[in-house]
Amino acid sequence: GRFGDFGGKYVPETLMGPLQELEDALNEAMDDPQFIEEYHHVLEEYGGRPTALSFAGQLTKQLDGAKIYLKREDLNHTGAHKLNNAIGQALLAKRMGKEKIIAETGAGQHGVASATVAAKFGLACKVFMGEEDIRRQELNVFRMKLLGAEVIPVSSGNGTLKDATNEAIRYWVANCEDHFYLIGSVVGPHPYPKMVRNFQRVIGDESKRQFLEVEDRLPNRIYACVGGGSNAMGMFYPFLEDDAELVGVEAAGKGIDTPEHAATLSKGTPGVIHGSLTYLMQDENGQITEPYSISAGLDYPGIGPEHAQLFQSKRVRYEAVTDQEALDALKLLTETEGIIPAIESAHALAQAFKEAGGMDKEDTILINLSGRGDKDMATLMQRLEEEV
Amino acid sequence: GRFGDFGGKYVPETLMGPLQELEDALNEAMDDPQFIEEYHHVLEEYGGRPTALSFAGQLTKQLDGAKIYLKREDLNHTGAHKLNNAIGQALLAKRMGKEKIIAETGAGQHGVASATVAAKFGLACKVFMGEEDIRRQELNVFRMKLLGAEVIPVSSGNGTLKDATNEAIRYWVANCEDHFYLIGSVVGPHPYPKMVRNFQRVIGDESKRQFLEVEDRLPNRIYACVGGGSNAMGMFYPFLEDDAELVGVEAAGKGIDTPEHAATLSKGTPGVIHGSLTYLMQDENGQITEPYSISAGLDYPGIGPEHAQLFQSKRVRYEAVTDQEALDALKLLTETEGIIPAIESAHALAQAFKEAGGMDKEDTILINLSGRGDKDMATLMQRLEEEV
Amino acid sequence: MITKTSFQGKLTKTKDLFIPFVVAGDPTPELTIEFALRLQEAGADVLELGVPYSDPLADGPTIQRAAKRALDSGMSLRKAIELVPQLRKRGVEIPVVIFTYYNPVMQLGHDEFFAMLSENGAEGVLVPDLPFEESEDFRKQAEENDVEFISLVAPNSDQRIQRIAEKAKGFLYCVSTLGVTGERNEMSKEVLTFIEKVKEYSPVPVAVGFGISTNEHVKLVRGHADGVIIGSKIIRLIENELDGLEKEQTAALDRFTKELHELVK
Amino acid sequence: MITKTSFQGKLTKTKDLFIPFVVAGDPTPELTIEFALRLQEAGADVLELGVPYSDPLADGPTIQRAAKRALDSGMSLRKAIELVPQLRKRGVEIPVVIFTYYNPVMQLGHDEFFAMLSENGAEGVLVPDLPFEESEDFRKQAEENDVEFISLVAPNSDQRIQRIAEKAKGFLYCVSTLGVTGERNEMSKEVLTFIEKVKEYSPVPVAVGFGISTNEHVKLVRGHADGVIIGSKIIRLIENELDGLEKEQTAALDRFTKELHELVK
Repeated sequence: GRFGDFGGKYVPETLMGPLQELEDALNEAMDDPQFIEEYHHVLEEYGGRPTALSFAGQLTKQLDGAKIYLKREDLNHTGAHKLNNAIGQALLAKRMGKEKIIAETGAGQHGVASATVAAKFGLACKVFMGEEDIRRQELNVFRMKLLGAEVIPVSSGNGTLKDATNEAIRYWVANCEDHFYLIGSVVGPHPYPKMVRNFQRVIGDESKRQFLEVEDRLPNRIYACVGGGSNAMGMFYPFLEDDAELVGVEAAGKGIDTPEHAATLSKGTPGVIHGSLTYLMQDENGQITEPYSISAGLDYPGIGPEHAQLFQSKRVRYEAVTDQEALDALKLLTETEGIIPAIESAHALAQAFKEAGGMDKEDTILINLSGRGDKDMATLMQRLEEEV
Repeated sequence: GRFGDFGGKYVPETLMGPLQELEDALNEAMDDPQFIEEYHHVLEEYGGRPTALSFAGQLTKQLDGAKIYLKREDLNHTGAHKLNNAIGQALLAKRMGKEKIIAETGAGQHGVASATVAAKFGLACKVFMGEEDIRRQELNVFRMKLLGAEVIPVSSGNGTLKDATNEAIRYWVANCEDHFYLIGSVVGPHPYPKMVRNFQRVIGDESKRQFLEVEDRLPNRIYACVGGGSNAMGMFYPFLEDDAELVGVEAAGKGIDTPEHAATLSKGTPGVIHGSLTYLMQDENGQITEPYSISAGLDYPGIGPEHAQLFQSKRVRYEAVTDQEALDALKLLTETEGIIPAIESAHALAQAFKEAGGMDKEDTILINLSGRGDKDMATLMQRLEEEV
Repeated sequence: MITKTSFQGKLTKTKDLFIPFVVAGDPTPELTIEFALRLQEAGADVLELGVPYSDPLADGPTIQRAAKRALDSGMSLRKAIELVPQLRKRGVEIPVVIFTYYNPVMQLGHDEFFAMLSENGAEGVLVPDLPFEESEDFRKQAEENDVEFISLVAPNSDQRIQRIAEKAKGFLYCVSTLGVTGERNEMSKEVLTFIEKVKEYSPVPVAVGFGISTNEHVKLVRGHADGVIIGSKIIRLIENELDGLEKEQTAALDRFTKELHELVK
Repeated sequence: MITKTSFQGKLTKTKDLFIPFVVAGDPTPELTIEFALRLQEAGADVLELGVPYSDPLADGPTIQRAAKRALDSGMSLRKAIELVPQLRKRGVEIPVVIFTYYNPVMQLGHDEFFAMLSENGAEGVLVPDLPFEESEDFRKQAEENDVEFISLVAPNSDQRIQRIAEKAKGFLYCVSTLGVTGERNEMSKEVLTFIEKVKEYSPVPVAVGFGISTNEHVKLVRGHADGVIIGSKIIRLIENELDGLEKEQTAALDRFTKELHELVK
């Protein structure tokens, strides 16, 4: 249950049993060709996979450097890569005979994905969401309710994602016998980080196959944004043994030299959060601090432990991009390619755009467009209304 | 330029030249394998096609009748079938050397699709939109602007889709030399209805292939909603020569016996609207009347002339579904399958759900899910908040 | 080239035609008669009597507003045609062309429409959204009913100009510019070349419309075409007097007449 | 089965243990000392001194609130350990177990942490999110420093119960029920079977915690286990006096003591 020094199961004793049960079931499932087949069948027949690999021709021309390709996770049902994982875990829950799932959510994307698969597979679904986030994400709350999920307001802490996760774990501790906890990223105690990465690696596997088809080689650099880090792990994992340079992009918020950012690797230190030993943002007493990013999906004080390992081993380069840089990249992609990305994904775009011009025209870049920007319209209107 | 008695070019003399130019270019393009290939390439590489064909297992079980399949046009980039046509016409505009496109929009979906392809292909884009609609669809207006389009407010008439279309045509009359008018549905003067149908028939072509793969036969009944009718024509056209029963579903609004509906075929009469002879909603003096539907996409007083012909020839059965029936169907699909459909598409669902239970369990139904419901969230919150 | 009189013999002039356009019922049927009289007085040779329509595709904002006022006053295709005998009774003797979009005609039915034209003594019809290719039956029926079907040609009608012009009746409506109806500041020089080309083929007088809004335009066009059609500008003169018409009708009508004379002098 | 005394010889009793839990610094460090004294007076055998944490995964709302109050008063892991000599100075003689989540310990560093425990005379440590499998090094280091590392077993620990129990030090913390800390109305009967099973393997006293909130619970558990751990209920008694503590400290502390005696009598 470790990625080098990181990972593990730092959980109350009561969860050790359920985690073992989950691990056993997972191992069994992943060894069962029928399970794997069903997972891929649902991804394709229901989720819309494979997602496209789009060449960004206008953008490439404008930046006048490396050829830019986009992996279009925004085209997934419900609008982001989150569904891949939710489908995998929901199928596993069913296989384990658990008829009830719980999930945590910040901006609501994983909550919507969870509520979606719960509806699809006939499972009851409770989504824990901070009170502050409920206020900010009224529309996603409604969406989850429409899908038949129960949204549980969390008032502890600051009422955001970290607190919702704490509360979901607490609820799970008490109800682990018949509940499956569907974690939304490559975080949490073992086997979650590995499981979620395995349910997300379809992004990288597909990308590799598609890229080889189009370019007959692998990309020189691959970019993905990192909050908890599931879209990045899903993209990077199949390329770890290859030559491609991998770049994870964190949220620098108002700047990594200000207190308002979510750049866990760039500015955090190792510690334990949500059951896993990894990098996190904390004060000198080991109290977890509240992160900030314009992007609700990157606004997490921890990061998946496998990223911590890849950071330590330097296999992946991690950069941080500010709110403003992400917004500028979002606008540029929208205007040149007609794709409004999620603000999360715009962080990966921003870093790639910074570097593309300096690369050779024969070089290629692959950016994981983890989700669509529809969910961010209210934020964008507030920030960009005067500019457009 | 006719579909039986319907269609034609009922336009000011000034448009006859541009329409001929368009027709010539279109014929030439459709005969050019390279154009067809590029069109399909963009649909796949950029738009995300093929869209999935999903078996609705939970729903089938619940309705206890025919097996229900959904064609997932909601998985297209920008969230609806509209993109298929916008891509086709934008490629044609480029081929014709027109660097500027104009489009009309009601709720904003076609406007967004047009602004999207304009960005993608580096075209300038003006979208005509009624002032009332601009007020109601603030988010889509912002989206279009973000994509770099200019949104032109139309104050004539009631400031809705009909008026926006009039105004777009007027603008085109004056600027036809360098502007391409990108109509959003199978309406307007020849060759638009045929052109748009041909750019949408990919829906039916794909569905046929996919259905045969899964079921090794054709569906017994196929349902699609009808406003202007492009998603329905795109779905139906490749099945016209087959045995499948085709059902077009109009918006009955508050009831076809009230004045507030948009059931053009059920309650309208033949006449001329937007350059085409077809069915429309009008008063005894031949003045066009304002339609009503909860669905902004079905809220159109005319209908594609090919539908008028299919109605007259009885090859397609047309039904009408009320706001309430559509909302109920939307909720049912959401709860059983985890898919929130556009309210437009929910009309097709509602009619299918009415009929599915009475069909044999060996029978199959195919419903065209023309778009996703994200755009309708504000409406749904207003109408359903208390129920969920 | 011009070989015969037209409009049931009522139009004998083939040069210097002044063809004004008003919307029937704008702002009231009664006032339409008053305006028609003033127009005739100012030298109008043919009156285009517009039927207001909910969706006037070929018209700019001025005529759209007029149509709205007329619709609000209860005007319809039927009532517009029935206005013709009233015009006659009040002394309007020039030929009247019913200008209507196609949909109201279709709802009335072609037979009924032409029967009404004959019965009420309208001499012409102009349907802006019924182009040459869509109008064969309609033109035939017009001819059978001795009603002049007015055809239009536009600068981009190209090779169709000859075909349309050769079959023209009454007068040939030459659209001066791409676009909808409405006043314009400049008249393009190219329009003159276009007029010459149209005149080559037309057996009837060639009148130019769209955008003619100053006395300079009028004079420029007169030098080349057989007539001018003025719509939006006249409606604007009416619009300017809307308030006045309610208070002091005669004074308002006189002001209208004065402006009109300035325009077409 | 119980073979030896523990907590550096300070815990000699192996039956009827009363192990209360308070959060250091709730609501102030000074009052924590007062409460500790009252608890010792009421018969406490070991004191669990909780270190407040921002993200207390194993705790319910009551202890979360206490942690928040303590954090607001400036409490930290370091300060909580440094509170121990002050407790001693004021007369608290019973063994003190530092109850802390793992992250603050990790930030302090294991070496520094154990050095501080020794230096300040804390006899035990309990880390609720450091389960058996993750704690091998930590347990070894505790042993080397003569600090009791308190292990937990839960009803769903299953085949791990034996493994954990056999290595237990100080006392074995038996989680009575699935869930986080907090008061509960009912104690399940199954918990008694579970306790019996745990006792089979444990070389140290078996104390039961989680949800013990009435005198009935206490009596029920006492009949089967070697001790009771009471946390949320005691914090609730403190919470009830928060206002009183500001006005009339002694009276408030006396009310607390009275309620406490009712609970553990």
